[in-house]
Amino acid sequence: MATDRELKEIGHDEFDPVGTLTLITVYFLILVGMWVLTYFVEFLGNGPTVVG
Amino acid sequence: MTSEELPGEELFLDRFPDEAQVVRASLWSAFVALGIGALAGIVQALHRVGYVRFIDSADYYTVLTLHGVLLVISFTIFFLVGLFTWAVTRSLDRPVENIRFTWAWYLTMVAGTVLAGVAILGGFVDSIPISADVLFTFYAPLQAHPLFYAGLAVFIIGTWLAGFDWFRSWWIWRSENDGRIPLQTFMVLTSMLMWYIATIGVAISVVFFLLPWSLGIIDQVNPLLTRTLFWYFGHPVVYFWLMPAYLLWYTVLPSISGGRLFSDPLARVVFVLFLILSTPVGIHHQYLDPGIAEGFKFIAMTNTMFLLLPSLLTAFTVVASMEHGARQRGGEGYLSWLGALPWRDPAFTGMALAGLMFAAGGFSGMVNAGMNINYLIHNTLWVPGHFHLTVGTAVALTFMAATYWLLPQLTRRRLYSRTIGLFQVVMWFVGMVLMSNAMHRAGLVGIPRRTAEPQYDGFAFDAGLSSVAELDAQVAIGGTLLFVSVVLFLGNLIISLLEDPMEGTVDRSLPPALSGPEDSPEVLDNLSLWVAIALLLVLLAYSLPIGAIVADGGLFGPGTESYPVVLSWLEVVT
Amino acid sequence: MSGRISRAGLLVILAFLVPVIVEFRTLAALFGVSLSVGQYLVAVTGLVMAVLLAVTAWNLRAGTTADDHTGGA
Amino acid sequence: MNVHTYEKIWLVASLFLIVGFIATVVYGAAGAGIAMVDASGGTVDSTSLSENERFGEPGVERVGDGEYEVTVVARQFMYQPDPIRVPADSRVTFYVTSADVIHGFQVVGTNVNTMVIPGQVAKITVDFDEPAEYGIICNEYCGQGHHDMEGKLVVVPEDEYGGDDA
Repeated sequence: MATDRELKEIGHDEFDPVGTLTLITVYFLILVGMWVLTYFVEFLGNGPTVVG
Repeated sequence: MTSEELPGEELFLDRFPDEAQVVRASLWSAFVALGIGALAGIVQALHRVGYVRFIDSADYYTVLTLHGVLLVISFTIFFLVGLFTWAVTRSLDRPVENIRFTWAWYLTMVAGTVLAGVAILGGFVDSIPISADVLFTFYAPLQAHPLFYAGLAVFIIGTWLAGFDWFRSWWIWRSENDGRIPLQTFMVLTSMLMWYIATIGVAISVVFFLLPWSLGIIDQVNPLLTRTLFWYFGHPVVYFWLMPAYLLWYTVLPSISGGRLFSDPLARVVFVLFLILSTPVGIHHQYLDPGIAEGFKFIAMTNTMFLLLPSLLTAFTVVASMEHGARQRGGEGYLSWLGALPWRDPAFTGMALAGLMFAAGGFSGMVNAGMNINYLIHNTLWVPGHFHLTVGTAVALTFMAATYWLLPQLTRRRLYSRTIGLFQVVMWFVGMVLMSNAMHRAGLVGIPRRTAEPQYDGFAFDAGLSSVAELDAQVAIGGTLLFVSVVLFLGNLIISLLEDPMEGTVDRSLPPALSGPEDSPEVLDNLSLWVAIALLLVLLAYSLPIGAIVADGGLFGPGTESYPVVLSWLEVVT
Repeated sequence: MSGRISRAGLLVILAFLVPVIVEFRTLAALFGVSLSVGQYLVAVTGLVMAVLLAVTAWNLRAGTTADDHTGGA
Repeated sequence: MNVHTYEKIWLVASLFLIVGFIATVVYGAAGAGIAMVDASGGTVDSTSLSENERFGEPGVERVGDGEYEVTVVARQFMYQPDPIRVPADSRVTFYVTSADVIHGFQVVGTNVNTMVIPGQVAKITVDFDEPAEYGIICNEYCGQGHHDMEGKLVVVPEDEYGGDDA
């Protein structure tokens, strides 16, 4: 079952989650893009709107 | 401290046989609710799009109430109490203090569910004047049979007693041990403190207003007040569903990935933030309510936006823990390490896909939180599109995946088929992508939620770039895949239990965090401090709005009647 | 990455393609391209084939390193 | 506390995101002029709407140059008046309340959407620039006939607008 040959111990100080940083940066960009699209195009681009 | 290993590789079942029985009973209660709730779900999805219709549109709302209550109350919370019992017992490594008390709260919860369930199911039978077609939100003056409210109250009392059980274990553990609260117990305790604060709202609403009113003791209620009290509870309850999933992502998922939790201190910070911020946000469900000043809505929005923080932090910590596993398994590069993750394991793949869907649900939640953009999406299909990603996938799929992992240590049975398990979790993901994508898009063009009919007489919805028919097809196909996925899950589980007990044991120890509790400030474990701050924020967010609602409309409302949703009493259907 | 993409990994990759496939027409329309149903089917079939080819190529390149078998623990 | 540099970066980015969201909403309110429905409509006794000065006769009323007030009563399972007719290029203030349970009032395909709660008056002002026909739906479950509850809002060209009687 186990694949011992591949398993190695990586401690706290030798681990830089660079992959996580990559993924989360992509997520950040998606969030900002989708927010701008939804708020400014879908919402503010739609009308009429409640103004008072 | 975070993850004391069971001595040797003893199964939870062997070390804590009585507790394992309670955990199994709770999980089975959850799965019965899941099965019935899923059945209601497919009936609804196919009726709503007009594909398969064998119920009357008036009965759609009975089905919807059943679907909502069973899945978001019974399924989630029964799973929660089972999981929390497992987590407290194993992380403190001590049995519950009194197993009869433990069974008592479990049975109280069952009794509450049965009472409310009878009231809801009565809605299908015209000759029985019992019904509760009030949906999960039960807004007055729609009125359910008193059994519904009583059942809800009994169920919640059961959860309170369960919380007491876990606190008692911790109090006694503390008198015998030094040091930090073990992480899993910390998560359980903070979640329960949040729950105690949150349920004050629904308890007041049910005990002082809705139950006496449904019994005829008081004539009328203030609909805005009971609605506000509902949402006081109604938002934190979504975090109550989510916290067990978080507990699994923080403490189990890293281990399944072959790694260790990246940071124990940040996990604690996240749970403390949830305890503090989950409740003073409920008014964000009422952005479009008359009778609440814009300033109060703005305060609720600010709190809600900051409540994003713990989830965003979780995204980093959990993904980093998975990455740690992947790298220990030989993964390399910026993204190719993802290939080194154990995708064959349904427990891993299920939780990872659930987390991914939660990231997508996070986005639609951010839109829901944005005060004025609610004019666009409030009460449209966008909203169920959102929460089918959160509670419907982040929570439900994580629970199913975790069940695959928990099964051997609770039942001494191996999962019958890992392949079916893998297909099941992937099928859930695909089904939900289709369904929730269509719901979000339908919401943007104004198609409402909670309605039995796909179209109206006087106008047609304009679906812009695609067509309403295409969106309906996505909902129908997605809903069907989800239902099949639940059937596969339950079937796989039942067959596993029919198999012979396995020999030997499985390693279910949880390795300690990379950055352990010793790195975190002691103050994080000062639960009274966080409760005090949480209560203060609740007072700040709610005392003025509730004061204004009562001042304007009176405690029992400015004049309303009751509208029992009972077939034989109400002759309204046109 | 050294390893091959397992069948389970392929399943997950294909699952990720689903949202792209179902919204392919909408995506195209957003860029001003309107696809007929026939063109749409050809396009998404091509997309799936491309992914399958890419995975095969990757696995050939990576050689015969065994799939990971760990899980559950 | 031992927080990894990348995680600190993410924390800052998250806070940036949160502040950015709040700033966008503030821009929508202050810049684009979107107002939330609030308590300014006051309360009303929903059991005696017929005797109420405003809600006794739901309908459209011209209150100024290009300014109209529309009084709407939502009840199981209809809106009064229906259809609502207003002229284009007008500023219309809706006063919506419920005679029975909680309803919704959503002008489909627009950003006009409010809850209708018995005892409360939802007051919302909307500018209608162009002639159009909209559906109005109840988007809050209100009983077994909920899906039948719809209305119509017709914005007619100014020169075709006959009177105030909708």
